[in-house]
Amino acid sequence: MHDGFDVKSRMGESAGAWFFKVASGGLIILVLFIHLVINHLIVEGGLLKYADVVKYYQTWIVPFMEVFFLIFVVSHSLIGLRSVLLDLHPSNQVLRWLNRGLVVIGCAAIIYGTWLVFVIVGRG
Amino acid sequence: MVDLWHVTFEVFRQKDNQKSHFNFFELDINPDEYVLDGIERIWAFTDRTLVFSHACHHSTCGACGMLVNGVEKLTCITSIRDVTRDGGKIRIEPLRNFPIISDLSVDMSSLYSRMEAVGHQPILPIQEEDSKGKVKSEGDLLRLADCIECGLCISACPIALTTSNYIGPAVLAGAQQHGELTPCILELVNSENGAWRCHSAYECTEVCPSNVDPAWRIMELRRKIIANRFSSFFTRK
Amino acid sequence: MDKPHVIVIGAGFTGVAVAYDLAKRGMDVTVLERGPIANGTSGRTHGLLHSGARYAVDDQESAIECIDENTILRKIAAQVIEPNGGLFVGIDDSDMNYRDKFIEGCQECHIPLEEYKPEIALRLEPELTKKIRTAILVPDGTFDPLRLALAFAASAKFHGAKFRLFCEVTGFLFDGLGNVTGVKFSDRTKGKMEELSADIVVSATGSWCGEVAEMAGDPNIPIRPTPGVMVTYDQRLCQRVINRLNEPGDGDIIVPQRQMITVGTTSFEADNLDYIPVTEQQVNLMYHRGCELIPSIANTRERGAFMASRPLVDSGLKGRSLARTFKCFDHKVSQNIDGLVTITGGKATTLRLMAEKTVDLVCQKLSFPAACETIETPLISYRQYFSIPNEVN
Amino acid sequence: MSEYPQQPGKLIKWFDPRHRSLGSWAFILNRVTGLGLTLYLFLHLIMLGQLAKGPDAYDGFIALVKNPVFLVGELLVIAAALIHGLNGIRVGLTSFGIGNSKQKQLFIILMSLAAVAIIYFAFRMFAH
Repeated sequence: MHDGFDVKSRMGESAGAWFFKVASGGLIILVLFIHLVINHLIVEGGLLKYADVVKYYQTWIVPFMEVFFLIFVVSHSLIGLRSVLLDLHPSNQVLRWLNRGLVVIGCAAIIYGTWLVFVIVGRG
Repeated sequence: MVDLWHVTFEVFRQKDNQKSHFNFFELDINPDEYVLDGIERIWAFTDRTLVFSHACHHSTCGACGMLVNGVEKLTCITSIRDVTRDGGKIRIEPLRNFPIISDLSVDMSSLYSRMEAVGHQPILPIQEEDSKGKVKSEGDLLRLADCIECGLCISACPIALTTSNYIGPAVLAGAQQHGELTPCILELVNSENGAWRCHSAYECTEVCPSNVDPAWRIMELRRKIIANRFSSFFTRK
Repeated sequence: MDKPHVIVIGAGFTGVAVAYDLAKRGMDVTVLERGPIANGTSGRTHGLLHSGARYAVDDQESAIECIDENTILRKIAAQVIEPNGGLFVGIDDSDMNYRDKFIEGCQECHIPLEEYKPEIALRLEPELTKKIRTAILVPDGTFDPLRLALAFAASAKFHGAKFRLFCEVTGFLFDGLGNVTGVKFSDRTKGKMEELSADIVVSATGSWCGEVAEMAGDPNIPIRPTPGVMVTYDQRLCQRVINRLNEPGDGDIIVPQRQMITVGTTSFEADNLDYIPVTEQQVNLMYHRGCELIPSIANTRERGAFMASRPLVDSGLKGRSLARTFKCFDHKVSQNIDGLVTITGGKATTLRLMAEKTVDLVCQKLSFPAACETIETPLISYRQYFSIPNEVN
Repeated sequence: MSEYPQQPGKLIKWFDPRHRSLGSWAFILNRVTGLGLTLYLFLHLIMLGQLAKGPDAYDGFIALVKNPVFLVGELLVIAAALIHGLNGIRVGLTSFGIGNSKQKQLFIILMSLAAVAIIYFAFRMFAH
């Protein structure tokens, strides 16, 4: 480490991940804003009853929006979590498992969430 | 004659990897003198074993960076009046995030080697772009670059706290200043340990004593890398 | 024959240049420095690369050395030099009376010059005082003090020299006859004493060379340390060095560097060289003298004030009349102490030449036939000082 | 000479704002809220699983979260989202070269917005 270089290439922080993080961050803000407007300003009292939720999901655009939102939120949060963990400088082996683990968790969360959306839509 | 201030210097000491401790030195000193002058007085009159780095005493060499009351300062231009009061104390520690040679002196080899690798230009045309816009052109005159390789930004950076592999604000700023993204430089700054590690704490710009504005340069560098990646993506094949 | 081992005491300008020259000629070199590189007088210069014009009237020997070395340094150390030239600015009658002598002196010392009318000078340097009556351009320049020393040190390391920083020489080793055979020093980073023997020891300790020579038993080095103050302001108000066209005096020079300017300097004598305080009175003097040349200094913030102690060789005169040239002492000649050479005096601009003459003497004493080769080869990057490993023996 | 002092164990110092400037507060807040929101996201997904179990389970659950303890929790989530999101705007803008020299002012303005919004939500929630 005398010369202070470490350029072994590994799947660490990269331009792509960073760009995606910023872009998804922007989209989340946008969708969250729409979500807040609908939930708290248009629907009086908020979506707190099961029946309200199901009814809300019958508008065709809502399930799509919710799924996209889910994808962006999950990937944004996991890429962010990974950034924090990368700052602890994990070894190559730990990083390999970390990458796999995060991909698995992310995919699982997205599949589970999508399934949930379709279940609710189906109850309509 | 100016009134002298009575100031206690709390100085970090460490020799040969032994356990570190603080020494207290009480000085009657003109508050318009600089912190480095106080340290040099301690060495000259009280404790000849004190190790500290310094050279130019006017902020052009970057050797005398230390933590003064916890904040990164170029001690040669930090006046005692600005960091304490009469009867007060000044806590002096070596820069963070560098290996300690002894006492207040740290080893900045990695910074210098990295600056070399990204091709930071020590001398450049007077017309040079900085965060406040271009300075007006002056024919073919040259001047010394702003970055004095003092390492304050690396000491202040929260990312450099946990990993020595992050190449650091000064070096990324150096790559931006170099201008051209050669394949070697690109590999360094576009790597895991390069420009994407920055988390916008702006501490580098906060402590920079020499008009470099490293945070701005890191953002510029990112823009340049993204542009470079886009163009190479479309020109490939 | 084995390579002779030479110890250089001091890693200021002279020390690093001597180390570079010795190593390049093939000798085994160890540099001992009590602090970091260039922490004494060398670091604390305003960084003026003299064209020699400042001395062209009073001290032509120095002036010629300066212009020759100036030309060489621009080639071998371009990495740390702002090569923008300097103006000698005449403001009042006394300055204008000095003008003819000055031009004549520069011509005798083959210093190239070009005279500008006030309006042209003001176009080049708009911040100059409007009272300007003439301006003469000479090849002055600015260098970065630490990085100039590092560039020489890096090149010395490249040729095998070893640097031991924070190692303070506390005494000498002698053979039975009073001749120097090595040094005793304390490693301040470890708090340990060590000894190191050498075929020859070169003391490149500048203002401190009197104290060092005394440790070896020679109390008679005619050195007169002469400190001067410099004040730095927070804006680059000129692109070229600005000199007052007159006899050398207090605060007659403004040196630009990065985004700052430094006004210097004064000249007095001091007792304790390890710490010389800056007084408010001297800072004010620099401010007023600086404002005479560049009035807008009044609108800039003072960034720092510092003091450096020039090592002037005593020739019986006082203050600024002391010769600015350097001198190399062989202690065998003066006190019959063999094995020790002292180099002192001179200026930053002439560091390479000082090293050349010193190493010539070392080679002659050791009967080591090697010629100086430091004129042609550019120095390696100053940053290499940190990447070339330093095997400590 | 000693080794490089950086160690993963120093991560606690990420969250130490002493002697640091405003930018570090942004960094700390972003990190804390980001980690907090990630945790919440996954808890939230699991909780929403109640929806799949039908109306009774879900409405019962909603009744549970109406109690003050959960309301405070919910307010924290809203606060974290506001802080992270608004600070994210600052990070995004400066990353594309906009407002780097004004990042402190930007941070103060955005955080003031966040504070106002948090107070508004707090009133709304506890007024019911």
